Amino acid sequence: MIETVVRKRIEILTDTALLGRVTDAVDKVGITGWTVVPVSSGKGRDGRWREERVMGTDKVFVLTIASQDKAQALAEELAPVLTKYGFILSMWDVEVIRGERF
Amino acid sequence: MIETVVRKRIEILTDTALLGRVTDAVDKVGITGWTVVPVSSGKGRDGRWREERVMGTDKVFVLTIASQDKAQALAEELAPVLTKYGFILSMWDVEVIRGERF
Amino acid sequence: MIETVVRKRIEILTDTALLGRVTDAVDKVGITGWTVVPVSSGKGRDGRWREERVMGTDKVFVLTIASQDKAQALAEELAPVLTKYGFILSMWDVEVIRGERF
Amino acid sequence: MDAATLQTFTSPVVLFFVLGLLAAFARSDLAIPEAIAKGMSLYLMAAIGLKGGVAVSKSGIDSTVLIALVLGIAASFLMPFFANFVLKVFGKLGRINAGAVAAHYGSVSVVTFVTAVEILEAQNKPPGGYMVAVMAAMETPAILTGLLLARGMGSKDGQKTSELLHEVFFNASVVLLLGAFAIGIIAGAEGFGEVAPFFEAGFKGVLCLFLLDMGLIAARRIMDARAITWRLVVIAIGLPLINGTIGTAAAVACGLDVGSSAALGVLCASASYIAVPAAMRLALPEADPGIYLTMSLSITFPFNILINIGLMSMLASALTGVGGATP
Amino acid sequence: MDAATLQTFTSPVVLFFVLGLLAAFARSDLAIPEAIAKGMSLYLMAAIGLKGGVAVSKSGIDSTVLIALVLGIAASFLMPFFANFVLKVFGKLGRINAGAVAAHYGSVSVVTFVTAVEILEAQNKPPGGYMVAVMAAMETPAILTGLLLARGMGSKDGQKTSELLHEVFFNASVVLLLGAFAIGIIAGAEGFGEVAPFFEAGFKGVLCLFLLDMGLIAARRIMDARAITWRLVVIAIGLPLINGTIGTAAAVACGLDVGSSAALGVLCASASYIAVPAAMRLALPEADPGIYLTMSLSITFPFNILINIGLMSMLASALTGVGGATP
Amino acid sequence: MDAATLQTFTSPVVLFFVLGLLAAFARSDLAIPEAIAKGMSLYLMAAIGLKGGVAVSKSGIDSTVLIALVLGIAASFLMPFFANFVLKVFGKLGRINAGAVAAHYGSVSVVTFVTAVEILEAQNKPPGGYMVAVMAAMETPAILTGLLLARGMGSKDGQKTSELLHEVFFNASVVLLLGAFAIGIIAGAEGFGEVAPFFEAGFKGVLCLFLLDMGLIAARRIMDARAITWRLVVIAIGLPLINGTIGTAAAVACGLDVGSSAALGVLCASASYIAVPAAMRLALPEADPGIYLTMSLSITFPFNILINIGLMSMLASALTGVGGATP
Ligand SMILES: Nc1ncnc2c1ncn2[C@@H]1O[C@H](COP(=O)(O)O)[C@@H](O)[C@H]1O
Ligand SMILES: Nc1ncnc2c1ncn2[C@@H]1O[C@H](COP(=O)(O)O)[C@@H](O)[C@H]1O
Ligand SMILES: Nc1ncnc2c1ncn2[C@@H]1O[C@H](COP(=O)(O)O)[C@@H](O)[C@H]1O
Ligand code: NA
Ligand code: NA
Ligand code: NA
Repeated sequence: MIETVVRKRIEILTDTALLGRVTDAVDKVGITGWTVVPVSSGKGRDGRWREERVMGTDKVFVLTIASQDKAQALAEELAPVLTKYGFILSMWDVEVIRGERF
Repeated sequence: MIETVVRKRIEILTDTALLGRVTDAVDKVGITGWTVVPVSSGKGRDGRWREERVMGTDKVFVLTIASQDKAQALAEELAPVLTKYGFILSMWDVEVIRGERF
Repeated sequence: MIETVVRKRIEILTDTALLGRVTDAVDKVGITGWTVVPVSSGKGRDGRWREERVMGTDKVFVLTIASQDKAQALAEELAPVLTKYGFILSMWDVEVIRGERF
Repeated sequence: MDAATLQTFTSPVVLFFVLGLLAAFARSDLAIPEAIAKGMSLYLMAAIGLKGGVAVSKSGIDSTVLIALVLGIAASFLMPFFANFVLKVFGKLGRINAGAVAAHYGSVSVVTFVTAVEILEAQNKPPGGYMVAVMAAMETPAILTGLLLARGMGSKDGQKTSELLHEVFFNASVVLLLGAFAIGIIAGAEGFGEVAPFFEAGFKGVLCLFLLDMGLIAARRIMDARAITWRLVVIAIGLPLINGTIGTAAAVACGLDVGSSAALGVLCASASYIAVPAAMRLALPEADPGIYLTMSLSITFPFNILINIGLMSMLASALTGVGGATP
Repeated sequence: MDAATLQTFTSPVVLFFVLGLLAAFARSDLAIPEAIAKGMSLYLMAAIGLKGGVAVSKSGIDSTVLIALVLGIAASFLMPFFANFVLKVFGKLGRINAGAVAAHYGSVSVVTFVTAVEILEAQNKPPGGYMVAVMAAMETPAILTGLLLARGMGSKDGQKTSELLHEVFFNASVVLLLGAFAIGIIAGAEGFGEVAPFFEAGFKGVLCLFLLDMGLIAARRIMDARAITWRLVVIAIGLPLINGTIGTAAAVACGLDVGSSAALGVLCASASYIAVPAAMRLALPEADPGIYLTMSLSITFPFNILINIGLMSMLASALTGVGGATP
Repeated sequence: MDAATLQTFTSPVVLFFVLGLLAAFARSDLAIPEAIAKGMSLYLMAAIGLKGGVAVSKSGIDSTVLIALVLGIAASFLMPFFANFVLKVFGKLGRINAGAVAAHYGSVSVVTFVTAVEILEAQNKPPGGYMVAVMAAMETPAILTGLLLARGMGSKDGQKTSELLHEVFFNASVVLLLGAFAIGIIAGAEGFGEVAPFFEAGFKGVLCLFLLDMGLIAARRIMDARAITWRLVVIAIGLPLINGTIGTAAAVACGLDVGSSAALGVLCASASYIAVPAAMRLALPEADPGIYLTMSLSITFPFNILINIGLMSMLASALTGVGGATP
């Protein structure tokens, strides 16, 4: 049977324009990689948004898988930006194969 | 250390044309927001679909984070539509920062 | 109250060109369906990639929900390809409605 | 096979459709991004609407226009009854699926119409500009008949029906077609002149790439199809022949010119694969898209593009006694 | 209402914008894919930049060009002060939101400018090619003034400011507009000839579809809007009137020709909804997009397209004594 | 530097590429949506295929065509051997990476070819229409040689090889190029006339925007590159010079006209960055895209567009004694 290990999967919703800040933080805490998934619309306290890509105010998800320690470090690193820009960060445990790479 | 709280992350796969019904339900049970992620193809009991956007029969994911109670209320609210239209709803526990907003 | 059952949600990051191999594996182990979500950029050991769609070297996420057994079977089935092509597979427990279909 | 029919198969528009079919059957990974396909379909609808409106702004609205409109609307309402009967008796479909498929065959396919206009114009039988309005008017009545057939008279939830009616009357293609048609009438030939290089000169080229994509989609769908029986294949070819013949004949009988008669025949023959599937998914989620989309998109659509448009054109010429090919 | 104004409402460009508004208000699901909208906006900027550059390569750069540039930059720097005052006192906005909205009204809207050029050319009052450079130069100064007003003199973090300045000066629209402008100057009329069928002939048609999309977006946003008071609506209509009048008058006073004066007025009247929102989101995340986007995009933009361009054109004619409509 | 070379740097097509490079180096956020880029690349392939086919339908197929085809296929098969040798010995790459990179240099870049055709036509040295077929034929042989070099003779899994062969022969660009080429031959000049406004008039403009995007992508990739040594940079510039010179000389020796000789030289000089990377990712997942994509896309591609096309053109003129610039 394939061996799996437990890691954290972290998901951050950010403005596309601020993607660089999030991925810099991921790199800084030493996580090996990340993946960006497009988002098409949403609603929050500021109301509904959609098709804002033309206006450059749209959002993306940044997904990354990391050890518990690095995940915690990333959360600490991003906390000020999260509050300032109203990003959303959530994380949970996942089983991964080839765990040594994360 | 940053404090995290546990919330439910709910994920609903729906027809794009019926997105409004799902987000109405999210609003109705008092969840603060939601985010829509595009989907490009898939396969289910009706067989494979892809590039149906031209035909207006494509799908999207609606993601939302909420307290356990509201998540349960949303599931109840959506149950009839889920069965009728063959949507998929799944949910699991996540840790979030700034938990007071959800 | 709506009844939910626990299933595995499996998420596989794969090259678009190799999507067929992943979905064939999903079909082969008897999982009823899958959904593909587009990915717009990322970074791994080979460095950053983005806008590779023009070059045909971009990636997608394959998401599928299945019983514990089938999820394990899928992981076994995909293990060799994962290592060879550097795909990422993660999975975790989720609660679903209409659990009998998965 | 006369010269006019042969011409169909040397037209780049039709050849790109064939290329799409062949590429998909050869399992090539050729694909057109969805956003581009969607953009092209909006372009084609805006362009055909505009051109129709400009034509009407020149010719004015007379009794012929009204007759054609009445004819088209009646056909869209009534054709599903016959289709439903055939689908149940010969096609062995249940009530829900028969009603859903019938709605598709009563409604129309914009791209089939657009391709027909190109082919008829190349044969010197241009349809009247008002046919665009006829097409738009034919999109929705069939949906109502189809639902009636599938669900019976007593519809349960009234609230949902009004939602559906709204969806059906304000769906993207109806709004864009009629909106562009109105703009064409208001702007007239002079106003259209400014935008003609975009909407007129580019038209056939865009249609080529769009049909390339339609060929890919149609062929890929039929390769994945599981729910299609030989009986349904027969219906998907027989219905456009019968509906098209009746439509053309009725149009000639009502005094429409040769091009418009052929175009009305093509509209009757064509099956929707945009507006109606979306409406059916909303109103009849129990119906199987594997049946209605495969029939309308993968069988009837290619049959109309490759063969039936030519047949309707010949039929209209024969009935009116006007051949367009030699002016 | 004279013939020239009426002409605005028979131009397909404006009519497609109206169609977008109506379709969205009727809650139609008509929508243009984002990638297509983005592609069209890049096309429009490249085309307008190229055409401006080619025009300047013909006319050369003289003192008028420099005067227009200085005028535009000064307007962009100074207009936010007045706007900020009005927004605080009459609009009852707080410091942050007032500064953010003011930045939008000091900056410019590319599509408003492009539409104005089309309308002015149709009225035989073509603006000078150099106005494209004026537009590009006006995009960013207002952002600096707006931030100053919102945050006060002592900006906290210097590192972030340099990041913002880079973002502002190398943002996509500035780079593309000025880059294409430079290419137009280098390539000249001859080099442009090769690409004219694409960038010139297609221009108005693309603008039609783009304005259709803008109409849809503007109307949908206002239907969702919650933070907009009647006071803000008054400002979103009053500011373009005042700024536009001052801009046109100043341009005439400085000796610009009738078309360029009207164009400068339109630039002053227009409010940014691309470059500035993106910059504000970075620099003033506390400001509410529900206010600044709705005002600039859903009120000022339609007002300028439908009414104010015509007013500025008439004003410029009245002030210069040159009517363009009868050549 | 003669007039013809200078002309390259006043052509909007090349200038937009330079703009893309500069914008990316200045870290501007300018970007073209992927769907649009993909759409433009499909358009360019369909258009170049059609035009080649129409040209061949006029000129017919004679022995020159066959000679050019044989020459191109042979070059694609053989060039990787030399490239592989250089990459191992001078470039210090391992077997896998050397084979993967060699495959790229044996294959061709469609956009480099298209740009070369534009430049050669502007210099009155139009290549023969059949060169499109030569290009399509040159895409795949190099992949086979590259794999042979990387994996040795004994390929392990036969099933995967057939999958790869299918992928390689039915990949999107081969199918679209040859399909459109065939349509061009069937439709001929008359059929092409209908769609010429779209596929011909728009061509250079689309190429401008596409090269803008390529400039952005090429420059961004090299700024992120880590695996590139100075030795690999030398090879990425040296190989196109050597391969291009040999290709041009061989074409002249075989009696091709000046434009076709230069075009064959450019094909030999160019390196694939679409079909081959996709195939390598499938067949040689161990090879590093950071090496092969960066070399072909970020070094060789700009070098060819900016300098090498001009050199090949001059070389072909020198060898044939035919200067095209003064007709
Ligand atoms: N830790 C990670 N979390 C999420 N995605 C990752 C991670 N590492 C790599 N990736 C993604 O997987 C792709 C391949 O990674 P690699 O095999 O390391 O080159 C990258 O381009 C990313 O999109
Ligand atoms: N409860 C939620 N679940 C998922 N996404 C959310 C939620 N609340 C807000 N969002 C997303 O976060 C964005 C910003 O939210 P806000 O900061 O409340 O304006 C919204 O536009 C949504 O896309
Ligand atoms: N087990 C599954 N995991 C993930 N997605 C699924 C699964 N089954 C079905 N789907 C998605 O749900 C859609 C509808 O499924 P169905 O109702 O079975 O036709 C499919 O087209 C897939 O996109
Ligand atoms: Na019909
Ligand atoms: Na302004
Ligand atoms: Na080569």
